[in-house]
Amino acid sequence: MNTLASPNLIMRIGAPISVMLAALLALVIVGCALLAGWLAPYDPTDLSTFELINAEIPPAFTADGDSRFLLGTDNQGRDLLSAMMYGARVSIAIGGGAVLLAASIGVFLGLIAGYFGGRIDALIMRIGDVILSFPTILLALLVSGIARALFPQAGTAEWAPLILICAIAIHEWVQYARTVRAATMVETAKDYVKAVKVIGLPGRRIMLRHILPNVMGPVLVIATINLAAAVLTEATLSFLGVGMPPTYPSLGTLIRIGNEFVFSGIWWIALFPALTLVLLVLAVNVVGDWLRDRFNPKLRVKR
Amino acid sequence: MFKVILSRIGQAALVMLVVSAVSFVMFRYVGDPVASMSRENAPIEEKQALRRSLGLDQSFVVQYGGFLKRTLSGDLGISYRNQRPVTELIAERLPATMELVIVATFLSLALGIPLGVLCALRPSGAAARLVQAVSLIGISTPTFVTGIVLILVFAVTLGWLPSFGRGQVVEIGWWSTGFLTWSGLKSLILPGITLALYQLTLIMRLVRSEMIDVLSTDYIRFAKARGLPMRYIHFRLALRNALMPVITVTGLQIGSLIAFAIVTETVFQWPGMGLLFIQAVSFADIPVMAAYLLFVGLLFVIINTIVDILYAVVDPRLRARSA
Amino acid sequence: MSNRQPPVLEIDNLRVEYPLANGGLFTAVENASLIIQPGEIHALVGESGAGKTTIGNAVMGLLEKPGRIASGSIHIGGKLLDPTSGSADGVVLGRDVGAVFQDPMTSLNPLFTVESQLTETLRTHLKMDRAASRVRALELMKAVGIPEPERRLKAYPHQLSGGQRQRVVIAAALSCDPTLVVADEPTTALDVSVQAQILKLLRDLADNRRIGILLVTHNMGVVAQIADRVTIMHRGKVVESGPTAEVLRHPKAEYAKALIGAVPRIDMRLDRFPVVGEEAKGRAADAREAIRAKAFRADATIDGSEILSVENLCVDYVTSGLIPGSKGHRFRAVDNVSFKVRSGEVFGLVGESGCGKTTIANVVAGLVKPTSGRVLYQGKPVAGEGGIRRVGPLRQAIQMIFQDPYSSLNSRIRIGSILAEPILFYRLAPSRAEAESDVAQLIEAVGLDADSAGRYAHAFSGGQRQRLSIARALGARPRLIVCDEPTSSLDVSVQAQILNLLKDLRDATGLTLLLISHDLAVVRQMCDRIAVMKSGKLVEEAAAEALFQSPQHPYTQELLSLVPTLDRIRGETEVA
Amino acid sequence: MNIKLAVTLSVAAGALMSASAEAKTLRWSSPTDVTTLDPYAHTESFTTSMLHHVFDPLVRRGRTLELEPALAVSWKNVKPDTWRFELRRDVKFHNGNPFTADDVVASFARLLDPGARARGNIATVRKAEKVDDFTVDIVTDGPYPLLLNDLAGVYILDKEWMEANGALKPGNIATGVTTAASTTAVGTGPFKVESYKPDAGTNFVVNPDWWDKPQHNLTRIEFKPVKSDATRVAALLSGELDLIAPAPLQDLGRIGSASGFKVIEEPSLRLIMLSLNFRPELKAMPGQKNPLLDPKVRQAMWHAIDMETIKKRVMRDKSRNTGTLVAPPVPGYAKENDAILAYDTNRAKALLAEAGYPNGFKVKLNCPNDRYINDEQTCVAIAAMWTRAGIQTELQTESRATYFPRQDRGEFDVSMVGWATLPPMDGFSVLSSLLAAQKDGHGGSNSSTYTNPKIEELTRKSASELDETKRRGMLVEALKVAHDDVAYIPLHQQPVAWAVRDGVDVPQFPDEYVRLWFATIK
Repeated sequence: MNTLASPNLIMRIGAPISVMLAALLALVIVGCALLAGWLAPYDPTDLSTFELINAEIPPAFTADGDSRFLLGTDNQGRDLLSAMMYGARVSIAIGGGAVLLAASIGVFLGLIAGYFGGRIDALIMRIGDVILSFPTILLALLVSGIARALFPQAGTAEWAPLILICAIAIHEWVQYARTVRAATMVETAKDYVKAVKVIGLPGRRIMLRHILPNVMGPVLVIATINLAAAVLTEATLSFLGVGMPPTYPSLGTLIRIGNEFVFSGIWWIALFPALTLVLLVLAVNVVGDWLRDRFNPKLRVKR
Repeated sequence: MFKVILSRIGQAALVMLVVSAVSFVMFRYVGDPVASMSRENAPIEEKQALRRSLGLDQSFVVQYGGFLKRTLSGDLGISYRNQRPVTELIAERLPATMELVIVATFLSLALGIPLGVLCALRPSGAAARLVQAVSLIGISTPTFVTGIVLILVFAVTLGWLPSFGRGQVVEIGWWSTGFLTWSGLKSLILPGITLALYQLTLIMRLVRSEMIDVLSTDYIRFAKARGLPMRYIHFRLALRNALMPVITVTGLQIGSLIAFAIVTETVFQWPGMGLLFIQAVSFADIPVMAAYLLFVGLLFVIINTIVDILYAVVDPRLRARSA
Repeated sequence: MSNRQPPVLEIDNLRVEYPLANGGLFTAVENASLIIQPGEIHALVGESGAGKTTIGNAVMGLLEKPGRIASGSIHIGGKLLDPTSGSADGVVLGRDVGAVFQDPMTSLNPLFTVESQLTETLRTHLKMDRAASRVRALELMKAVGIPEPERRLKAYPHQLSGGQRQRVVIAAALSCDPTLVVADEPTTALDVSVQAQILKLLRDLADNRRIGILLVTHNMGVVAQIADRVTIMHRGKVVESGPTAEVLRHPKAEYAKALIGAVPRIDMRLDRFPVVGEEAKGRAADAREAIRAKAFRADATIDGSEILSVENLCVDYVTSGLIPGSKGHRFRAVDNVSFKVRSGEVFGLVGESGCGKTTIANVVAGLVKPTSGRVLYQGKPVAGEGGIRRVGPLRQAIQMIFQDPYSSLNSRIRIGSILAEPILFYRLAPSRAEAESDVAQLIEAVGLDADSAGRYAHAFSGGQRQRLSIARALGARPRLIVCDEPTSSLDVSVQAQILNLLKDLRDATGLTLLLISHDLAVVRQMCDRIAVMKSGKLVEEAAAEALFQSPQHPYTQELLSLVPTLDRIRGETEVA
Repeated sequence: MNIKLAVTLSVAAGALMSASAEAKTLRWSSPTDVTTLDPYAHTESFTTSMLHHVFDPLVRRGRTLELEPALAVSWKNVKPDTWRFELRRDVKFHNGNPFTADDVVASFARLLDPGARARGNIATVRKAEKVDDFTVDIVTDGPYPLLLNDLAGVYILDKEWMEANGALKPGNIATGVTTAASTTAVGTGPFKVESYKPDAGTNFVVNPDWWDKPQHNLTRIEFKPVKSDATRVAALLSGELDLIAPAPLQDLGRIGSASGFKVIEEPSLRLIMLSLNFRPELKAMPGQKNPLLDPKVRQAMWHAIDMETIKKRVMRDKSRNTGTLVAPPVPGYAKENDAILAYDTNRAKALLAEAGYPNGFKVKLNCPNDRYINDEQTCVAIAAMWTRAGIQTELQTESRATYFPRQDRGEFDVSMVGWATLPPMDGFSVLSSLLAAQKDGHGGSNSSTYTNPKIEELTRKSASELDETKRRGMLVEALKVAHDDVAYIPLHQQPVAWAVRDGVDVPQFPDEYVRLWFATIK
């Protein structure tokens, strides 16, 4: 038994400043996104509020800027700042939704597979293997393509986020399932689970009340990292033309649109949304990394 | 070992069946090639006749049956767009994509492993912190943005590297390679980096965390207690253990690279399978799409099998079990 | 002992500190001094947290960051160890100082052959070439007594048994003829029979090669068996030091007395373990009385009638291959075992690791389904082929306590809720409030404060957790408690308390205990009747006293002869 | 016109220079690729234009898109349904085989095969008959005024080569037959295919034995498709390309201001319009009467679109706004039909109120996002303008692969249509495909179910009218009906905008064909 455990554990309390800053940054971006309805100067999703005549006005701080549009306007005359706030909201909603859905499915199936083992475990894991045989982006492309063909409304502002969430989550749940399964197997073998089994609690209750709280640590860590990945996947799907409709742009859609203007000197349409996305993903990743290092039992000194 | 391969083949069959079903759903829903295949002023009758001749008017079951039968007999059909056998098209594009993926994998391993080790050995050093921060930017920038920025800098502004295509390729049998010419190699750099960036970051971070884990194990402590040189402990002993999961992840990631090659190939006009697929999608060239999916699925299964075998070769514990 | 040679190790007034994140300091070792002469085995004993491992690490220069030697000195072979670099001039770790760690399973790198792990040290320190180092490795393998050394050299660690691995570790430690070996709990992870062999090997090395050995251990029996001198540590301080026989026979320090007194004796049965600071009895006794009043219904009898009957029990495990799809191996863990447990007795099940005793415990508790045979509780089947559903009182009647106190309590749920779970589940209390008062009673009954209910498991020490684990088992008002190695993860002084507690509870409530243990001394102190198991089979069953005084089966005899005990102290009764 | 004159002059200069034998390679790029080398296995105008470098038709379009002799030197109507063509002598295929009437007959037989994808291009041709080695008769189904237009797209293949390579019949997806013609092209044209690698590039070398006098000075053409707009521009700017066609509109400013590059442009024949649904209900308002059935509503929608701003912002001043359904160079165009309903939101609102929709109504607008120049941007702008005028517009954009099938099925309320009248390059195609109802082989793209008896009548009459003046009169009359009835809302003519490095002279054509046999480079 290692006598050095206690000092090292105490050492690990508290997050470094970089993590604090990252968390703050993430909070600011998420806050702006969530409160876009109140904070944004314009509603970029209301077609009647923007005029083509205002298109491609540079940011206010440049020589040709217009004080009405702090970060300039896009190619349709939308206020870029507002579009970014709403876009971040869409991106975060899709990313968050996808992570939530994937985590829910993954945790549920992972618990079942890990707790019961045997055939049901094999079945769930093989399904996961098959799904992992498709790269994320390809599977998402397929799902959204098929959804669009099946439901003509799938490309509309109301439905597209749901389709995108499903398209991303259908691949990502496997990761959660694998992690939760492994953790569940470890927990199930622990004595406290045996103890409640001896008492005779039903499996459902053991899984939900006793095992679930103990396997959520790694799930949270994967979730933070995946949130960033999901936002990026949505952006890439948007680049490939199956993202949000142009009347309700996400950050990814904005970048995709702005990407077409890279050579034309209209740099702000791509730059600001890309910067926001990078900062958001960066912040979430920094926090996620820190969480991972902190909650990874392997990285902690053994008891 | 034989058992492993056998069970892998079984799994492969399952995967391929699912893939074929998914591919077939695509047949039905992803689009209708008739519009793309007809001239502008084609009358309705002409379009219907075309639809009939493609068998698109038949029932789902009949179409799927026919598709399965043809696929099983090795016939993946003929591209609607190019009117050439799909197998031929895929074979033509395979070298480009594979070389790109090989370069990207090589780059990500060649850079990712040393950087990961660096970060693990000196976790609080300035270099490690810098690498960690830059790596986060690497995974938080969409591929298409990275690609276009690289083109802007290295092709347009500096004029060092070509902005698109494979450059001069050399044909060796049916394989065409860009490795043997100067322009071919130069052309590989930008798309290779673009594609590798994400995986590089992933490998670096994986190596880092695995290395940290391994360094805290008893056998490394025991190695230290035997007074072995630190370099030897880090690079020969610990690294080998830390690389075990890297094998799996690299295997899985090669599949993702093939998929992400869709974006990279579009940005760099890389004449590979991803570009073929994207163009097939916009033409609703169903046989090509289906074949691409089947092929990627197959590739995935093959890679996974190789990874399993590799694992058994590297890890004596598994070797003993499967022998 | 040669006087011309300097001592192989001399530690003088050593102080090791760990700076804490909050700016404070944790002193792991304070004013520790000891001297080891060539050929001498010096045992460093103490309970967890005593600082004994820290001293070992300091000697090897392997203190974990940010620990540092704050003051004092370490001389190895007369050379001063530089406290900052952790090395001494002319003293090379691995060449002059060898190390043996606790767990042979994790001390060897799984990816390299035994040969490569042995020769790399030789090639590093002695600059041998491949051929020469191989010859030397073979010699070492023979020296540490590994059969078929040529074949084993090519083997990977996983292909060797635990004892063989520990021999390889020792061979690696010896490879360059060190003058000092630091052995940190070298036998703790091993079975008694293997332990005996390894201890003998260490003793021989000291005697024949004049190697000085610093033996870090918590096991007094081991100390008694092979150490020349012993140093007892407590909370970072040396409390007593001297020749083994003198310290063990006539300890002077209070702590040393208590520690030695707490070691369960195999030679005679005591009524209770002498414990440092016996707990206040009043409240606990009241609580136990109340539990007894509730738990025992009219039908309950403590008449020595048969309560549990295990009949022809067989359990097979199928290990699934690591690679999906590959067929696993079938392994018979329990092979046709039958025994009966009488009401009110403590029945012991002993054997070495892997003998199937824990599997039986799990079958009795309903955690594992038997392959064949059955288990009857008061004549009613509770386990059998194909699984039998236990309902109501049958399930309630058999509860279990576990080995690892750290994993047996869910760290995410308050103690109160954990303990209330069986009470509420079996509807033993009419209301939640009543359940809470029952929980308070249970906690008091195991000797803790009732306000523990509001806290989480991490607030408690190992011993306290084991008490809570017992309380949870009691909460179901069982008639039989299966105790699976209940004290093997605990320090001896805590072990003594827990064993006392179990005894008291049994006396107070008339419980029947099925005690699973590998520790013969513990079994002797606790049990009325004992069954000995080997490789899944039951080899001997007898009343406790009879078993210890006249063991019938050769295996039992061998086991008893191998246990290192305090009454066989080196230098007094030589173990050949 | 000035541009054209300049181009013509430089072409003449180029022709003089081509005497010098130094290597002149033109490297150029477009987003689309040559899909096949088999001219009968596709219907794409881009591939048709590329293959024109390799093959010749009997009749071709000249420098001003006029029809002129190519492999045929003259022709006459021997009967209303039979045309006799005198063939050019001393023409050789790239493989050295002489060109004869047998090649023409075999080529037509191949194109008339039911498996030939391009068969519809000569839907009215019944057969081609050899009269003698250099005379061929082509028989149509009844009198057909547009035969020469159709023949301009029929390239002649070598019979001997087809026989030797089993390519006498075209490839057929249904039967799984593929032919060597997909990857090998043996024609009589100004260039030979050196290598063909889809998505990587197609290289051409000059055919020194071309029957015509070259007006270009190229020895070699390297075509490299680049799908991504940004990459294509980058490749031009980094000097890897000499010509990009088309150049993205938003980058024209940058390219034009960069030294060493220039932008060349011309209005295209392709005209962008909005198709309006004439079914009883709209998807956006199920269960209610379709407001689009009221001509006042259709006028209001036209008035509500500010095409000037779209032209300025979205099309970077490169488009030409239009009020009629055909472009000026196309037969059937008339200036008097080309009247745009001016942008006037108040007028639009008033008209809506008159039609009984004072509070507007809901409509869905569907557009492709990868088919026309800045299609998605145009639609977003229109959706915003309509919404401001009170017509709540829900916009959906999607890829062409799903968009066009849905449009064909009539799933859209309002949708974007592009029409170039190709390949015949005649206003009749608008009547026949867009305006006439879906019967008797007409109305192939009229999925909006617009019908007008006058147009039905004029379509049928003009189909067989051999008198060109009368025929054009009918087209103009029909297009006037369509304009006044607002059958479609015409938006603009797309621009043909290319970018070249200095020293490259390439003529542009409104049909967007790249005809490099008119190109010169320094």
